Amino acid sequence: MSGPANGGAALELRDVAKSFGSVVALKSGSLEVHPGSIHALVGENGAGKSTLVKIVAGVHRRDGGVFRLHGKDVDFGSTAESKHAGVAVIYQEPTLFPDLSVTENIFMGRQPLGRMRRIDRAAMYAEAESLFTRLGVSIDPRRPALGLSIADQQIIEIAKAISLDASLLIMDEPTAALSGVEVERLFAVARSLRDEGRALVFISHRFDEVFALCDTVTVMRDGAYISTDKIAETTVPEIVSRMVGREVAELFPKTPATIGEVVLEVEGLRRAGVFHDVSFTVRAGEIVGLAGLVGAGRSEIARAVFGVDRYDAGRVRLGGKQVAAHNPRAAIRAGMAFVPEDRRRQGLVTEGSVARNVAGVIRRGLSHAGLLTSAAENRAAGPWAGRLEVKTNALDAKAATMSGGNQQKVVIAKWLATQPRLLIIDEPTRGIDVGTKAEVHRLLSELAGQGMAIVMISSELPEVLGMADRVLVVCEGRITADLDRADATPEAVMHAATHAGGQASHGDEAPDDHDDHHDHDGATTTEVTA
Amino acid sequence: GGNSDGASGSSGGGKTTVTFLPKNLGNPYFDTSDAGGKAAVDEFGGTYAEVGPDTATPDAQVPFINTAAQQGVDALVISADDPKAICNAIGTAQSAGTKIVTFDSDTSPDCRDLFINQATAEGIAKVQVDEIAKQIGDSGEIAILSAAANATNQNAWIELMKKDLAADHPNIKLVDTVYGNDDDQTSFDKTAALLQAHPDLKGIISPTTVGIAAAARYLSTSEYKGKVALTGLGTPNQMREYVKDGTVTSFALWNPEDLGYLAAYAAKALVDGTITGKEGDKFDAGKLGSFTVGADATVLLGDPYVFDKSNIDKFKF
Amino acid sequence: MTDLMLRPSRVSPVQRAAGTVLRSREVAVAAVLVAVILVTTLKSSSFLFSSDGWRDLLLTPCILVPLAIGQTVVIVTRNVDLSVGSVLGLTAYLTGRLFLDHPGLPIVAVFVIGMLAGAVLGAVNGVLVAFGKVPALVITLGTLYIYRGIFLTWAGSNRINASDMPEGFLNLGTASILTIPVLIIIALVVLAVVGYVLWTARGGRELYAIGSDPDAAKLYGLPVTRRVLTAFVVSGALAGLAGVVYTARYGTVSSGAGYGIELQAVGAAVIGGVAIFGGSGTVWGAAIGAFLLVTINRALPIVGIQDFWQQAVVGALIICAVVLDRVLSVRQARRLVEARELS
Amino acid sequence: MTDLMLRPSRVSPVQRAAGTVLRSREVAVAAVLVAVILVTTLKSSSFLFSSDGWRDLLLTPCILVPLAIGQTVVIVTRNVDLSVGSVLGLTAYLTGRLFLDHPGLPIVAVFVIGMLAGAVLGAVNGVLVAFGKVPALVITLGTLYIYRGIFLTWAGSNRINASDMPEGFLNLGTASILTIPVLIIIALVVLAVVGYVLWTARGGRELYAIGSDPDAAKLYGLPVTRRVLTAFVVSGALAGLAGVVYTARYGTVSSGAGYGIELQAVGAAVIGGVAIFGGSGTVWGAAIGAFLLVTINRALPIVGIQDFWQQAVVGALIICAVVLDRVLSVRQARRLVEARELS
Ligand SMILES: Nc1ncnc2c1ncn2[C@@H]1O[C@H](COP(=O)(O)OP(=O)(O)OP(=O)(O)O)[C@@H](O)[C@H]1O
Ligand SMILES: Nc1ncnc2c1ncn2[C@@H]1O[C@H](COP(=O)(O)OP(=O)(O)OP(=O)(O)O)[C@@H](O)[C@H]1O
Ligand SMILES: [Mg+2]
Ligand SMILES: [Mg+2]
Repeated sequence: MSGPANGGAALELRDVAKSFGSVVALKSGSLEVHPGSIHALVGENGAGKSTLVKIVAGVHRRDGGVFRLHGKDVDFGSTAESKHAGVAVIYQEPTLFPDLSVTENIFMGRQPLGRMRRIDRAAMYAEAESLFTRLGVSIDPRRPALGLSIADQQIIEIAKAISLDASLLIMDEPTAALSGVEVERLFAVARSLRDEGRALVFISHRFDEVFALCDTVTVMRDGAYISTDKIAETTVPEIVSRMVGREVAELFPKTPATIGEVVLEVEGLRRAGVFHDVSFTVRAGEIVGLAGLVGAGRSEIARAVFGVDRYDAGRVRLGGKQVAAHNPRAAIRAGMAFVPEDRRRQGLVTEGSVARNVAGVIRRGLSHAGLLTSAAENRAAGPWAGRLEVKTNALDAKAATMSGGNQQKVVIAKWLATQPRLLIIDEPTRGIDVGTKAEVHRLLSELAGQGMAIVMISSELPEVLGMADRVLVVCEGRITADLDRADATPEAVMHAATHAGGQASHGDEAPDDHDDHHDHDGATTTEVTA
Repeated sequence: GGNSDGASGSSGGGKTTVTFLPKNLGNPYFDTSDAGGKAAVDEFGGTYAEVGPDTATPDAQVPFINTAAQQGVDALVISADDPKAICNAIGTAQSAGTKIVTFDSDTSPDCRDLFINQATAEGIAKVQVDEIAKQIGDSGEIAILSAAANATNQNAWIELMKKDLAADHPNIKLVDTVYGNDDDQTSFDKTAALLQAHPDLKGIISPTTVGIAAAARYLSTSEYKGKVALTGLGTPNQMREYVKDGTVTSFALWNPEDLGYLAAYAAKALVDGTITGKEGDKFDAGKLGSFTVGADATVLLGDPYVFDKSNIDKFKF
Repeated sequence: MTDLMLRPSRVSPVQRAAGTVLRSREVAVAAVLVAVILVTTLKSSSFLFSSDGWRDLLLTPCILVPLAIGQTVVIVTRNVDLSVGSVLGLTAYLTGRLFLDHPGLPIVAVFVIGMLAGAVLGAVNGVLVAFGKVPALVITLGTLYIYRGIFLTWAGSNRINASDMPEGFLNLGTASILTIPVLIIIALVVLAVVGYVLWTARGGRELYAIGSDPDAAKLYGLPVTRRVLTAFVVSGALAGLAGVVYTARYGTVSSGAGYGIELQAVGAAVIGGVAIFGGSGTVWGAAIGAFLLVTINRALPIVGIQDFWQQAVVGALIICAVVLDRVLSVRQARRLVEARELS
Repeated sequence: MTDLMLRPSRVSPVQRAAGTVLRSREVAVAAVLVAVILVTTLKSSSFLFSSDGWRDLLLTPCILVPLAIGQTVVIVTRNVDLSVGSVLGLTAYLTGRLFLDHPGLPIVAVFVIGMLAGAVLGAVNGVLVAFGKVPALVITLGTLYIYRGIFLTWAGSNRINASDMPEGFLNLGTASILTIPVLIIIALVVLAVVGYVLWTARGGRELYAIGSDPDAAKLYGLPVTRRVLTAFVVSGALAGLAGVVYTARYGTVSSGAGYGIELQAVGAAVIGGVAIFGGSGTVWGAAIGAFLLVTINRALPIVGIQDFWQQAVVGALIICAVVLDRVLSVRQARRLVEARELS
């Protein structure tokens, strides 16, 4: 029964409103989701999607409006209540307990109980393993959540949600961190859940996904309901224009820039267990895309190049001069900028003001004789924040209160303010709405035009293909292909990202993983290979 | 508890206002001495007050001295937490016209007007050594459980005990001195450690009321009960239990009540001008009779008093 | 891929258990403890083999162990309870007063009352922290002073002396069952119960979850407020128990009772491998840590180390413990990444 | 949009300054302080108007103020320094020994040596915390015991008495310039310097950035390790200064010197509005907080409140302060959000 229309709605929201203080996050949110349907919810950053979700989840209490679950009026005061009522939510930001095993993360609060209400761990692990098999991922159910990449974390979140076997499953940008295979598996699971007659809500900024998965789409703008259509009866441009309220410029306005001399040279970079003999160069005015599957090691490579993480071997040169390893300050001084992938944890001093955040890095430039005034900060921050349409009037507002997308903009603004020679940007448009996405892309190619060298990590193939002059494909910590814009076809990239070198690399990867174990902990190997 | 009623101090017209400032409140020893003081003050119809810090740290008394001075009390009777730390404060108090009498533990003589000496250090040291010698048959290993490692009077006594032992008790060997910081728990554990570290120990001297009580508590529950002798300075209330159950044969102390009583009368004498604190001055101390000021302005209460089964029930402090 | 995933579970439970135990922090600390006892016994056999030696070895930790357990329960939730020292003092004095004012009160009743009183004081902390959402460090620093102040005011200049309490109670201080002192048996029973709950009850696991990431716990729908409150109540109740035990053991209570012991409790937990920022660590470890702390203090004078050094040794112990933790956790993190990489 | 960006700079700096000051925490605490002084003076005019009263009012905080300042510098970076009490004790004793062993050493030199010694002890903390990446709470708890142990061992049963020190030094304890005691002048100079640096120097601002988000600070390329290390060195040096001042003021050092004062220092900082989890708070606030703590302690006996209650009052003060913080910050968050609504 995959026909959405007929039958009572699983979830019904009408004219739901929510304000924080006097910020209206949600004016009149409406949403009607039917059992056996996957319902897309799209809208710009700050449109109020997450807020809507959080109301359904019981994180926030709505100020007004109708909220029905399976026809019954409900009003959740806590996430526990919503969970109890059969609502499962994947939040935009992973919410894991790093010290606990992934299994406990999945079953916390509802562990299977044995005699005397004591937790039956064996059953728990078994169930976790079957969940992972279903999602087709390989994670030791006993390992702590600590140390998982965002992608891995996102997958745990998904396992958590589906294990609830809820009648309503809401996913707030679950694919933001995923790519290729994972997304496909997630979709498979989602469809099977739909076919079991559950209702799903899917929030994403990627239209290809929306159109591939969902049967209905609801558009929101500025906290208000705009429209609901059958996917079959609508088109991307239609939806986009509804979302933005205006026609959006072409998505990837890549303007060919004149390629200059070599800016960044990476030679034989190696970090035991994460990446191996990574070598590449980036030239002025060139945008190099790092493509690959999740967990391939792109972020790690980027972090190592920038000096956030240590590396065991290799050299990084900027403009011919060697850059000290494991020392971000040196990298910044040398003219590098790095927009990290996990903005929530690494991007912002969220307690700090927007201006403080933007001006953070360029203090050196701003401060006269070591002294620094907030006026100076505002002067430096203003233009960039404005350029990116950060939705905030007061530069001394706290960054923490901004929507996901707007936070991303602040981070980018922050680094652009340092006027770097090399910009490393990890997942530049993750969780960013189409309008800003175009703006970011225009910005990037503009910067390239001004002769800035850019390394762009992205899990969105279209983005990579659209933006990059050259595409480096990373697979299991190795660069398995170096494709020019011309011959960078989706097939070529995906092939390199999956098989090519995959087998080979496995073969010669084993040894240095082993001596690596001997290096620091013999006992550990028992866990993995014994 | 110290009912420090500031107002009565400053407003006391003709009456002699005497404020007692013990090392710290909540210490039964000083409660008794101050009770004696109160009795005396009531006798000669003055106004009595007691103030004090809750922990005996060197400087803890300073604010109270200042306060008393500001309230213009006639006399302060102090047991100094520290011989020097409070001297500045005392000086200013004196310049404000307050007479300073120290008792139990003295400041350096130049600070105060008069010191009421509970017993000479020699007397105290001697009585404890004699008691332990009597109980262990004048030969064997003994140890000392003191208060803080650098408590002035404790160290003075210990020195004298060593001299006395060397001179008159060649067969008694002082094997160790440990410090319980006048804390029940520490003293208790230190006693245990002593007995562990020195299997042949015959006796323990603890010249501090907290120490001796804690030591007695441990001994009374250990296999050494009755085998290892314990004496020192203690109060009947704390020791009654252990004297009765035979852990402790005897211990010494002056009568703090008399001490406070004497201090109060001395203070009055100073205030009235009957004495100035110079050697030879005589004054009358109610039921205790008449006393004479000795060298560097000290008045001696008398010889320490030895408590045992026979007399302990006569005392309730 | 799949077999890699399944491989970990192929390791027989026994093997795994063995592996974990061997690598576990508790064992390491226990080993140190044993070593200390051995060395000291070699120096003076009576440390272990005299009846007193054996008894004190087991008896002396009977106050710090409950405190360390309570402290762990709180620390695991990413909080800390500095007020336990004052709670101990207050309940210790309460115990004495009970005997003074209600002679003939059954001893069990006194234990119950003591723990209840402690629980109430703990609840005050809990309410302020859990509802007020204010840092526990500050709140309990505040109540540390407040409770101590109340204690001092209440006690005034009275102190509790052995003669104020019934024989039966004082004898508890040394009574033994099969040479095992009763007081430590009480502590161990508490340990067993709390340890079991933390390990196998949902509520217990949730404490770890809360400490591991409070925001996530909230989003997840865990009853954060209630659990944190409970943690503080437990800590308070155990401090209350420690207070009663204190009175039974030392037979006297003066204004200094329990002063500064809160830091020892934290120290014991840390030595036992409890992460100060919550989420990991066991009460077993904390209890062993407490044992070690206390035993070292008793051992030093016997092996002839001047007792002034005791404090320094305790400090060194704490720092070694935490630095060790750090090294191990760094290692483990790397291992985890590699584990991920391999699959 | 673009003009929106400019709006904040439109508000005249004066206006903004005025606004913040009026709403500022420092002012609130100062008000309380003034109130306390007034009430007490009404009760006994000599509290303020006698030369001694005036002197002691200013003199008594001269030890806690430097400690509170140092503590703030550390707390702002999301750390804490529990070892200051022991550092104080150690340097206080060192001061005495210097005079004993090197008679005729110029007083200034003693101050310098004292601060250097403190700085070294602080550096030990700093290195362990900054490089070892271990929680400061635990590390400094460890060094608290270690330093205290070293102090006890070194001092043994000796104590420093006034007679061991030159008149000139002891007189510092009471010397005044225009009725302002020298010791507090020293403290205030320190306050001014540190406050200025924290407020306007890049390094100072970076301390706040580090405290409010260490990870981000690292990605910014802020010299996290160096800054944290510096913070601890400063805290140590100020504790060293406090040690010298202690000796000068009390003219005697016994093994109890500085015992437990670290908690007072933290309390003072908290009362002064320093957020225990870093990122916000000023040394001005902390200093006023220290003044308040000390003054309340002196005032209570005068207004006739039993000494026992002092601790309770201190505790209540701390809790009120932090609860107040909580309320204010919630309010402010709302205000900030509202500010955005205009866009
Ligand atoms: N806790 C909060 N306090 C104040 N304002 C908030 C809060 N949460 C959300 N908002 C505001 O409400 C609006 C909607 O935010 P929301 O996160 O729902 O947007 P979104 O549609 O999820 O955007 P994105 O696609 O970037 O996630 C934003 O302007 C945001 O700043
Ligand atoms: N914070 C972290 N701690 C430990 N290991 C990590 C962390 N982040 C990533 N890893 C590991 O490093 C490897 C590479 O992860 P990384 O995030 O760089 O992949 P990626 O190619 O950037 O994919 P994506 O960015 O889409 O998640 C993976 O094995 C991942 O498990
Ligand atoms: Mg969102
Ligand atoms: Mg990445």
